[in-house]
Parts: sequence; structure tokens; C-alpha cells
Amino acid sequence: MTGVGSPTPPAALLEVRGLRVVFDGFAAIDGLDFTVEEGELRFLIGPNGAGKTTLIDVVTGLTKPAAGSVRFGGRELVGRREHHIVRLGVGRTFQTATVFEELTVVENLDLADSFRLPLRSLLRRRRGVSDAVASALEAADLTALADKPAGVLSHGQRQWLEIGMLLVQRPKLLLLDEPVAGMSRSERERTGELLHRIASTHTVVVVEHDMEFLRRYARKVTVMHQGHVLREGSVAEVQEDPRVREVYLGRAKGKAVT
Amino acid sequence: MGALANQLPIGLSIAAVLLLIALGLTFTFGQMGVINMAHGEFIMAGAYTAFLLQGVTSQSFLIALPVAFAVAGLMGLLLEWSLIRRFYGRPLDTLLLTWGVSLVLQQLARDLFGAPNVQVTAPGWLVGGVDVLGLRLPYNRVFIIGLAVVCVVGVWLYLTRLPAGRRMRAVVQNRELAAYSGIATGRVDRFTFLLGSGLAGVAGVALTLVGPVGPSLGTFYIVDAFLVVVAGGLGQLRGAVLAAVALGFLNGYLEFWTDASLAKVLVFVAIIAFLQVRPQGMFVLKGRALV
Amino acid sequence: MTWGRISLVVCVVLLALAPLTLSPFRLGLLAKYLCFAIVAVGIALAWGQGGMLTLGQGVFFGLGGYAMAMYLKLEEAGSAGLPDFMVWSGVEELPALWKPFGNPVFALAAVVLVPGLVAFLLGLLVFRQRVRGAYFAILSQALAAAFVILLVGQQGLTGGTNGMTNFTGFFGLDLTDPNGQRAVYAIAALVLGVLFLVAKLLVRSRFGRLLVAVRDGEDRVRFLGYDPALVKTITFTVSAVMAGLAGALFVPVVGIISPAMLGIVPSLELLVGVAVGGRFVLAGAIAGAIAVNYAKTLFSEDFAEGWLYLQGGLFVLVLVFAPKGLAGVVESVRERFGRKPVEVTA
Amino acid sequence: MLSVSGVDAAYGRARVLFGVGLEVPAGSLVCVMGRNGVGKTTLLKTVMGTLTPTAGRITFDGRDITRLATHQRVRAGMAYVPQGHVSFPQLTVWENLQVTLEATAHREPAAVDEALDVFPALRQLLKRPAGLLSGGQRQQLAIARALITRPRLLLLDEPTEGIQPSVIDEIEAAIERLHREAGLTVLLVEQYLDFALRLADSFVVMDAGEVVRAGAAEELHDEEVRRMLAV
Amino acid sequence: VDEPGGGAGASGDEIKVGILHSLSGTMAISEVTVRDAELLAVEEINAKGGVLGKKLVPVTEDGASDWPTFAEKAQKLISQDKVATVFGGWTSASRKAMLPVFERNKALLWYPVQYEGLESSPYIFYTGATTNQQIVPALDYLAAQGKKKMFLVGSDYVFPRTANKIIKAYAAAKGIEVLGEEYTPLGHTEYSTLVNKIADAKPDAVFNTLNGDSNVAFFKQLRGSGITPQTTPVVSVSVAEEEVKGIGPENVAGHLVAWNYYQTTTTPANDAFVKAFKAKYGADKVTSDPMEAGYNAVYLWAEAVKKAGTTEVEAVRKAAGGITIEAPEGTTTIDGDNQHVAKTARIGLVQADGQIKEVWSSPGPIKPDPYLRSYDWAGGLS
Ligand SMILES: Nc1ncnc2c1ncn2[C@@H]1O[C@H](COP(=O)(O)OP(=O)(O)OP(=O)(O)O)[C@@H](O)[C@H]1O
Ligand SMILES: Nc1ncnc2c1ncn2[C@@H]1O[C@H](COP(=O)(O)OP(=O)(O)OP(=O)(O)O)[C@@H](O)[C@H]1O
Ligand SMILES: NC(N)=O
Ligand SMILES: [Mg+2]
Ligand SMILES: [Mg+2]
Repeated sequence: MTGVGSPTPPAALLEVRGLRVVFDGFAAIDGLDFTVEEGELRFLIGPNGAGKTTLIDVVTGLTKPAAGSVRFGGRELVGRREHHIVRLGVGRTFQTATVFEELTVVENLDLADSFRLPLRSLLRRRRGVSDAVASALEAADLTALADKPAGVLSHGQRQWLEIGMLLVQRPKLLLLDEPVAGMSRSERERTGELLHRIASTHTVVVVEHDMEFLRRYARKVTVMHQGHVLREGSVAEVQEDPRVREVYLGRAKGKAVT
Repeated sequence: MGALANQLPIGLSIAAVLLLIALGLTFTFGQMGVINMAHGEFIMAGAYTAFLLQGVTSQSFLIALPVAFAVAGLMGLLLEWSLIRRFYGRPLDTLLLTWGVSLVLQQLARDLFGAPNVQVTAPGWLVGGVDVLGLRLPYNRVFIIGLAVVCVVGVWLYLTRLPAGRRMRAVVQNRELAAYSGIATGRVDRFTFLLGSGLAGVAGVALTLVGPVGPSLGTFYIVDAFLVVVAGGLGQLRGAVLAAVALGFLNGYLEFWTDASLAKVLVFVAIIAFLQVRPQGMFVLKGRALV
Repeated sequence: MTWGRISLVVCVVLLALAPLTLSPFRLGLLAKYLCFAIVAVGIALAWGQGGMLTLGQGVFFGLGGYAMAMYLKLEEAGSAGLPDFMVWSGVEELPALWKPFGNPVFALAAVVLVPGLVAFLLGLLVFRQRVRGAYFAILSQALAAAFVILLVGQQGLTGGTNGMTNFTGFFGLDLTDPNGQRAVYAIAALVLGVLFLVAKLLVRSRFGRLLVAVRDGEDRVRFLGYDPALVKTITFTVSAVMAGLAGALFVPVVGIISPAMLGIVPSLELLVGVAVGGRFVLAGAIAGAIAVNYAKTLFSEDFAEGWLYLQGGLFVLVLVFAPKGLAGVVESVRERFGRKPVEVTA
Repeated sequence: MLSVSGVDAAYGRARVLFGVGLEVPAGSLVCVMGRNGVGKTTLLKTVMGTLTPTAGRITFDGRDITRLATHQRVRAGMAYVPQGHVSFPQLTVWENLQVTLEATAHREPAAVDEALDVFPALRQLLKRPAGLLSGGQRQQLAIARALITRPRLLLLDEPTEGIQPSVIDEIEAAIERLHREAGLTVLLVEQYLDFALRLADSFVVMDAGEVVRAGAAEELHDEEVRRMLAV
Repeated sequence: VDEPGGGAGASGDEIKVGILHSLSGTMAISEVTVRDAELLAVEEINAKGGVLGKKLVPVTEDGASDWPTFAEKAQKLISQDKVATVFGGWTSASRKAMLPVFERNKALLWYPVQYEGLESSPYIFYTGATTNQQIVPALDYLAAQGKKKMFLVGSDYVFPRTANKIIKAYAAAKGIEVLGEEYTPLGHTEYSTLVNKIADAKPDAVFNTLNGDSNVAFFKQLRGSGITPQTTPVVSVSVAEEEVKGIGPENVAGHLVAWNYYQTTTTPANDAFVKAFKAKYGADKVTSDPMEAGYNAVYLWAEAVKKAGTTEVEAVRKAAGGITIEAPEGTTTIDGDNQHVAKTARIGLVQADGQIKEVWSSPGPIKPDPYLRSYDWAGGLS
């Protein structure tokens, strides 16, 4: 447990305490404690159905927990509505990318950029492209498709657009739900580089199943299982943990690298 | 006080009518997401079927039930096959489309049967009534309540127990995937529409016992029918049943205490208020996906 | 000049020439179509851009219309008198609700504020709870039904089924005089023009894009930091205000306002024009509203019993073959002959 | 077994596939690769009949299926696992499986058990509506559903997406077993090179809606192919 | 030039007349039959050589059950078709909508349906009954039958509400108890609660001013409740032969209606009218009071034109007072003061075959009194 031992613990940006989420009697998250410190790049892994997405859902206000608290920069998030949470500086992507198909790529990005504008300025027309949008276009490699409606994007392109939207949103905390799923190897690499760059200035939580990706980019990893934290530590520590191998990695190929 | 108690069976009677007219929508609206404004005209078709059949045999009225099911069902099938199938995934467009169809059907009825109402004579065994709680409950109401119960049970069995019902739900939820699963989606759609519309036809026969039979018949019931489904929760049979019962009693008592006009307005207010608490109706199927 | 500009100029010129060429009767009809076109602009905003299929637009049309009618009735009755319908409804004293409507400023404000406020409150209640899609459509339809029942039931206050009729003046204009009628026409045309521009600016603004986003993915919009309920409520309110203004103009144009104009069927009929013209394009919606209402006049003159077939059939045909309406047809024709087809490859 | 030749396909007026040709011999496992947006999914959808090609021909077992309805292709022995965790959200897991079984020609209940053996985690979830499952759970369900039809040709569109490593291993094992033992023919779209490498007999690389390279699995090590897949 | 009525509609050897009823929408049910009767009258008059030697040419328009449309179409008939007069309307709402149009254009409307009174426009002739020719006689009849307790049921709009006001004033003056007064929206079809209220109140009679389709639902649902015509007769003022057919005679048989004309009314003119109507429109067709009033309207106008020697509106109006015809309902005379007609009141009993048997009639035509000025109990009404 790296964070705990450090001499001057950095301020916790996200603090989840005693979280419990119940769906029709089934506890998807049960007694979860989870802390992310300012400036961290945290990976969140765990078996399918462990509750990773549900955790993000709770933090971002999509799901109401049965018990527990979620504090962000000292403020309680539970009970706030989704857009308030965004305005406090929490941004997320979705496991299945959702973009506005009828709007062009640029318009999608621009909307993500404009939420801080007062209503009055929203009533004006967009003129040109802001720097943030331009650099997100660049980062997501969508410049060529900038004026195409997002509906024509392929699965992977949507994923990129979604990351781009998150970037222009400039949140303090980014929650990425399987950002590289469905991306080709080189694209995963590019995402990884991007992630690294973002992480130098933001706090990031990434949910991923891609172990190769994890090994390359992760510093600290939290493993969830059946709604609680099974293990937290460095990539190596986690990979060696027999319980993690049992429930998540699998016996044979836990370490296999290609 | 006595009158208050004998509003009970009346609430039930109103509920039964609401349920009958709304039941078919459980399929076409609830399952398939088609806001079928022509549903009322299918009810009308059922009523005219009863009209045409009367006097053919001594039990024409009973025979009219399955025949009306077939007639309205076939009309629904035809509508699905010719138009609706181009509109899946565009529920609001189906509303306008079927409204256009309903106008045409109304005018057609006017041209075929004339603008004035026609009369369907109730069979002898439905004349008269039975005393319940000091109130005389007409046999025709008892019949409608019974018919509603039978239809609900049938629909429930179909939806939950029969492969065909399962198949229908699969197609509605994900047409493409259903095809990938080997389901002949087109056939399922048509059959679903046939069922929903057929139920409207059955309702039409029953309504000849208590209401007018004319070209505008459908317009009297359509708004209420949709309100039942909305209050109940889309695609939820138990929701529809509960909503019909709740609205039936609400209607009955509010009208008893105030008057029919005010009762209608108050029911609407109650539904808005209710949707504040339960925005998706009484029963909602939860989902995680973003809309 | 683009095609859009050219057709706009042509339309403006035609509308300006109408008073010189049409008989007062025909001009009155055109003015009526313009009123419906104003409603159509609002519907195109709420439905085409915002995805809110409002089947109760007649309610707001009616609120605006009644507010205006109340003023005109009081104006006519003079300081002492009662409006004619109250006399035969046995009302002896002017109801309190009516009193402020004697003031023209109040009445004009009410034309905008009453529909706007009702829509705003209703929108807030409904959209906050995420009632949408078909639910919203059906609720708005029930609203229209309930509103009509309420109006009809309050005969002494509203004139019941009869509504209010027999207006002779409108802010100093003599409605029985052709010149007065021309002036009213000009006002209607002007209001339509202004509201069209307002709507156009709104659609082109970021808010307009946001509205489309809300239409296509309301829940996703929340995670961009916006409150979709607010976006929808604002739009719904704007469209209601437009309907209210249209209703207020309808009163001097047609000379009557009654519940028959506000129920389910008229509310749906307002949609027909928008669907035919093309709900996604404001100008299309306007053209559609005018064309459909003109067709209605024409057909009921020569082919009364067939009107329902025609109206129903027209609706079906448009939805099947031109789901984006005439505007969509124009668009695709222009694409076919103008622009190159797009080949999407990465 | 499956032969695609000269296929053009488009979404509306946007053309996506340009003269795609592909052979999937009986008993083989062919992997389609390519960057995001090159048309892999589109190709599979065209093979399944969701999209009708504007030109070209698709045959299955020598029979021309270019105009056949999707469900008939499924009955003929093709199964497809679409990309992106799709399910019937409001049916329970059990109903998802059951409804598929009922639409098969064979209707053998044992097929459900066999599929569940591949994904034992699903057994605890049988009563849960599929829409409430996690992404990975749904993906497992999707593959299980395809297996229930007992296909002769299985089309998989990025089947490992969102699935935990241990289950990926199981999927791999299952595909391998079906492929080796039961002679199942597989057309696989996969971004994970190592996964593809271990399984595939041959591969096809697509770019911008065209097949730019096809060959035996060994050639995948080829630097040229790697470059083609790079952005 | 834009002189609407002036020698109006009369060009060459033709006179145009407007016929304006709902041919579509909810009111089409009723109004189409009136149009048919009016067209029959036009045809008959033409067959007898027309008016002033000119043929009548009907111009038909659809009011579409929509009041503003009535106003619009009236304007169109006047200013575009330049008709000599218009026959039209059914609901009071449509009449109120058209009234300003006719007054503004100084054109003539002939309105053929019983209505609530309290109106007298110089440009409208009312050929249906006003309240003292239908409602008041019906009340007199009930009172004579010893009915002391009444329940009022009506559609929620002007005519029923005004009618009930009159009934309550009458009841108050004559010691009749009104046990309940209920309104339902037009098109309402659920009457179980209302029937329960009636059963609960146990009135001696029900006075029914429901309109249109609601009557069907009301009578069907009343029948099952055990309330019989023997114990509690219902008197209806908007149920005529056409409606009886739709309700089903077995559901209304034994109840009462109040009109000025029935198909069974025995006058030579009626024999001819019924025969001609069936010949033109089919043997299964029935005739009813509003149809007859519409039919009369055409004849009354034609007579007034003959007397005036022109179709010019002011001349026709002046000539109209005192015009008398032998109508199917008997002698009818235009009252020059209020432009209503004197009519005989008739109470009818609905028969099992759907026909209506007259059980009482006023001794002779009753002078129209739309404001009930001659009834002292009605003092507070207008
Ligand atoms: N609304 C809901 N109702 C019922 N069960 C739910 C609901 N949402 C999630 N679950 C269940 O909660 C558990 C956790 O789901 P979650 O999506 O958080 O998993 P995950 O860790 O993100 O998995 P994956 O890696 O597969 O995406 C799963 O078993 C899922 O089926
Ligand atoms: N529904 C659609 N309408 C229009 N264009 C589309 C549609 N779906 C996909 N496209 C376009 O077709 C092209 C191919 O898309 P496809 O989904 O086949 O790509 P893919 O190779 O499967 O990509 P990925 O690896 O991201 O899944 C893309 O450029 C995309 O923009
Ligand atoms: N005049 C009537 N019956 O409305
Ligand atoms: Mg997840
Ligand atoms: Mg793909």
C-alpha cells in the first residue's frame, strides 16, 4: 500500500467510504473504501461484474448508493445531480462510447467545452474552434473527420471522440471506463501516451482489462472483487497476489507477455 | 354512505373498460413502442363487426368476439406490414403516421356505415343485472369485467410463459440481434401487431354493450387508453392492470364527489402528480444503458 | 446569394404583395395561415430540434388567444358593461380574473407570460422527472383534453363551448374594415418574420446544438455538465410563447376563439403542417403549415367529405416517403444535383 | 465455406466497403484485422445480411446468400457475435439463451448447458435482466448465445473486448476446442494480435474498406503487416 | 359591388343559396341529415319552377364541426359566392360564431335547430324551437303528470346549461324539487357513476339535455341499472328518430322526448315530406325535427322572397314577418318581431320500433318567446 506509508500524504481528491450499492437485493458494491489522491494515475481492475463501472456510476451521480459517502475535494457527491458533479470537476467516459450522432465531431467537442459558459453566451453562435477543441481533435486523430456527423464514426473512433470530449471538458478528476477496448495495438499505445500526458496534470482513474496496457502505464492498481477492494498496490504486487490471479488473471497466463 | 360503498363495483366496471381498451396497447405500444393512434379505430372495427354479425345466429354476440379479434387483428397486421415496419425506432413518427391512418379509417367507416351511430342489440342474457352491495350491477358490466380478466390472464400467459411471447420481447428489444439469433423478425412483428389489434377488436365488441357504435367510437377511448399504459409503465402488464384499477376507482369516486368534467381534469392532475413520484409509471424495467 | 437567401427574399416579396392582390376574404385566410405558421415555428423548435413531440400546443395557443380575447371583449363592453356571453350566461358582475385584462399592457403581457409560465412550470415538473418521448407526447395530449374540458366547464368565465366571438376592434383598428384587416395581416406577417429569425438564431447557436444533443442523448448531456431538463424547459417555453402569440393574433384575424381550436385534434393538425414541411428545418415547417392549411381550405371548398382521406393520406405519404418533409426532399434533390456524394472512409 | 467476392457496401450514401473479397475455407479460422474504422464490422454485417451489398456476391456452402434474410442465414448455420456487448436488455439471462434456443433448428436444451459450461459465471446470473449485467458479463452472454445455435460458421467481432483476462483465456480455449475438435469454422475480428496469432490459420488485413493483405498466420510476424496495422 | 344580398345571388336565371353544415367531424352525424333535407327542399322548389322564375343553386360548404370554420365559410359564401342567403348550423356555438359575420355583412342565416333562446339577431331566422316551444311545454307536461322530483343531466355546454337554468327557475316557481344537476363533457361515454347518482336520488323524472353520442352510452348504461321508464321516465330534448336508431330502440323505448315534429306526425305535408325524403335518400332513412326545420327554412325563405319580389336582404326580412306555410309539423308562421317561428310543441313516447308516438301536443302553434318575457317565473333569467 504505497500511499499510506509516504511521509507527507498528499490530499485525497476522491474519498469513497463505506459504499454500498444494492440492486433488487443484490449488493453490487458492498462496504467499499477507495481513495484517490490528487495527481494520481490509478488503475482499477477486477473481474467482470466486480462493480467497477458501478463505482464510477456512483461517483458521477448516475446511481444512488444505499449507504456510504463519496467526497470529492472535501465535498459530498452523493445526492448531487449528474451535471452538478461534472461542474465540480469530475468527468467520465462510458464503457460503450456514447456520442451525439447527429452533431459533427467538432460540435460534440465544442459542447463538451462550453458547459462553463453562461446561458447568455450559449445563445450565441459558435465561431471557429477553440484551442482546447483543436488540440483534442488532434489528440484523438479526428481532424480529418471534424465536420462529419459523429454517427458515421466506427466503434474505435467513437471511443476516441469520447476521450477527446473528456479532455476539452478539463475535469480535475477523469474516470475512464475501458478506454482502449476495441482499439488496435498502435492505437492503444497512442491512448497510453495520451493518458500519461494527461496524468501529469490531472488525477485519473482508469478501468481496464488489458493487462499489457496496465503493465506499461500503471503505477498504482486497485483490484475490485464482488463489490469491495481485494488488493491495492503496484502492478507487480497485484500480479503476484494469488487471490487476484485466482479471481481475475487466471492460472496459466497471468504473466504471459507477447 | 351506501352510495359510497356501491361506487366500489362501479370503480371496478370503469377499470374493466379501461383495461380492455388499453390491453392491446400492451403489445403495440408497450412492447413494440408504436404509439398506435389507430388503436381506437381497431376498437371501432370490432364494434362494427358485432354490428354486422348481429342476427346471423342466436349467439352472434359471442361469435363476434373471435371474429372481431380476427378482423381487427388482420387490419393491424396489414397496417404493420404496409407501413409500421418502416418506422421501428421512430416512436413519435408512428404516432403521427397512425393518426393519419385513423383519420382515413374513420372516414371509411363513415362512408361504409354512415355517419350516424348504429345499434348492436345486447343478447338477452346480458339484459338485467345483479345486486351487489345494494347497487344493481348490470350483467353487461359483469360480462365486461369477466372478459377483461380473461384477456389479462391470456396476455400474461402469452408474455411470460410462451416462447412466442419471449420471441416478441426479444425482437422488440433488439431487432438486429434477434435476427442474429435466428428469429424471423418480420413475422414476429406482424404477429405482435395482430395480437394487439385483435385485442382492440375484442374490446370493441364489449363496448357495444355500454357505448355508442359509430365512426368516432375510437376517439372517445384512445386518450384514456394511452393514459392507462403511461401511468402503468410501458410494457408492464401488471402496471396496466393496476393503473386501470386505480384510474377506474379514481374516476368513479372523483366523479361521485364532483362531476364528470372536473373528475377528468383531476385525474389528469393526479397522473402528473403521480409521474412526479414515479416518472416511468408504476412499474419500470430498470436499465443501465444511457438513452 | 445562396438558395436559402433567394427563397427567403421571394417569400418576403410575396407576403408583401398579398394585401395588394388578394381579396379581403382571401387575405384574412392567409393571415390565419400565418398564425398557424407561427405555431409551426415553435413546434419545429420543440419537436424537430428538441425531440419533444408536443401534442398539446393548442393549449398555449388558447391561453394566448383567450388573454387577447378577454381584453378585446372588455374593450368592446366599455367600462360599465359585461361581455356579451356573460350576459346570457347569467353572470352579473365581472369576475375578478377578468378585471386586470381591461388593461391593454397587462393583456399583452399575459399573451406572452401566461403560456410561457404554464409551459415553464409544466416543463420543469415533467422534464425534471425525466418524463420524455412517448410519455411526454401522451401527457401533452391529455393536457389538451383536460384544458378543453376545463374551459368548456367554466362557461361564465370563458364562454364555454362557444368561446368568444364578435370582435370589432383591435387596438384602434377597425376589424370590420378591409384596411383594418390588412393591418392585422401585416402584424401577423411581421410577428412571423421576427419569430422566425429568433428561432433561426437559436437553432444556430450553441444552445441549438445542445438542444439537438439533448434530443439524441439526454442522459449523456448530463455528463457534459448541462441540465437537460432546463434546456428542454426553456425550449418548450419558447415554443409555448410562440403558440400564445399566434393565438393572440388569431383572435383579431379570425374573429373567434373557442375550445374547438385547442383540443387534441387541432393540436395534432398543427403538427401536420410541420411534418409535411419538414420538422428539422424552420422554413420548411412554416411552408408546410401554410401549404397544409391552404390545402384544407381548398379541399373543404370542393371536396369536403374527402378532406379526411386527403389529410390522413397526406400524412401517411409524407411520413413514409419523405420523413423529413418537403424540406428533406428539397435537400436531397439539391444534394443529388449539387454536391458530390460523400464517401466515408477513415 | 464462406466466400465473399467483390462486395461493395454502404450506409445510406456513405460507401464503406470497396470490392472486398475473402475466402473462409471449411474448418479454418480466419482473422480480420485492421485499424479502427476500416470496415471490419461492416464486412461482418454484410455477411450476416444486415447490410445488403450494392455489388458483389456472398456464398455459404456454395449457396448464394447475397439476398437471404438474416435469420435464414442463421438457420443455415451461421452465427454472429456483434461488437459491443449486445443483448436483449429486458430479458433475463436465461430468457436470452432460451429465446435463441427456440429459434434454432435443433432446439436441443443441452445446447444451453454446453454454452454455460464455457461461461460458468453466467449460471449465477440466469435470473438477472441482461441489461443490468456488467459489460463483460454481457459479452460472455453474447458469445454463449451464439454457441447455442450450434453454428458451423461463427463470426466474432472483437469478442474479447471488455472481458477479464482469465475469461479471455477461457474463450480462447473454447474457440480453439470448437475449432479443433468440432471443426467449427471461425471468422474473427480481433485487435489483440497475440490472441489472434495463437488461434488464426490465416488472416486478412483491411484498410479503408479494402482488403490490402491476406495470407497464412505465419506471415503475421511480418513487419509489413505490423506497419499496416499501425496508424 | 360587394353588396352581398342585394338582389343577391341572383344572376341571370339562377339564385345561389348557401348550405353550411358540418360534413366532417363529430357533428357530421347530425348535420348531414339536415343538409339532405334542405337540398330536398331546394330540389322540390326548383321542380316547381324555382323562385321568381329562377332556379335555386345550392352552394354547399363544410363547417367541419369547428366554430371558426363556420365563420370562415359563412364569410366565403357571402363575399365570394355571393349567395342570397345561407341555411346552416346546428350547435349554438356555430351559430354564435357565424352571427357577427352575418351582421357585419348584412346577410341572412336560417338556423334550423332548437336552441337555448336569449338571442334575436336581425340577420338570423330561427326555424327550430326556442325554449318556450320545447322545454317549457315538456316541463308543463311532466308537472301535469305529477312529477315532483327531477334530476337534470346534460352535456357541458351552453344549451344544456341555459336549459337547466330555465328548468330550475320553473321548478322553483312550481314547487318541483331538483335533486341533482350533472354535466358531462361532450363525447363522454362512461355513465355508471351518473346512473348511480340517479338511482341514489330516486327522482320522478330525468330531464336529459345530453347531446350526440353521449346519449347512446347514457341510455345503454341506464337500462342495466334497473331504472325503468315506468318508475323514472327520461325526457330528452336532443334525441330524435336518428338518435333513437343509434341508441337502439330497446334501450330508449318508453322514455319521452320533446320536439315539434316526429316522422309520425300526421299532416298531409308530412306524408309528402317523408315519402320524398325516402325516395331521394333511401327507404331506411328517418326524418327528424331538425331536418324538418331545415326543410321548412328553405320554403319559408322562398315564400318571403316571392312576397318581396327580390332576394335583397332587407326586403326579404321585411317581407318575412307573417309568412305562413303548411309544414310537415303543421302550420308554421314567421314571427316578424323576433324572426323565430310559431311552432306546435309535441311530447313523444319512444316506441320499440324506433318511431316516436306523439302523446301530447300543444293546442296550436306557440308564439316564440326567446327571452321568456311572457313567463313571470322567468323574470330573473335574461
Ligand atoms: N442496475 C442494476 N441492477 C441490477 N444489477 C446490477 C445493476 N447494475 C449493475 N448490476 C450488477 O452489479 C454488478 C457490478 O456491475 P459493474 O457493471 O459495476 O461491473 P464491472 O466491474 O464494471 O464489470 P465489467 O468489467 O464487466 O464491466 C454486476 O454483477 C451487475 O450485473
Ligand atoms: N451506421 C453508419 N452510418 C454511416 N457510416 C458508418 C456507420 N457505421 C460505420 N460507418 C463508417 O463506416 C466505416 C467502417 O466502420 P466499421 O464499424 O465497419 O469499422 P471497424 O473496422 O469495425 O472499426 P472498429 O475497429 O472501430 O470497430 C467507418 O469509417 C465509419 O465511420
Ligand atoms: N342548439 C343546440 N342544440 O346546440
Ligand atoms: Mg464495467
Ligand atoms: Mg468494428
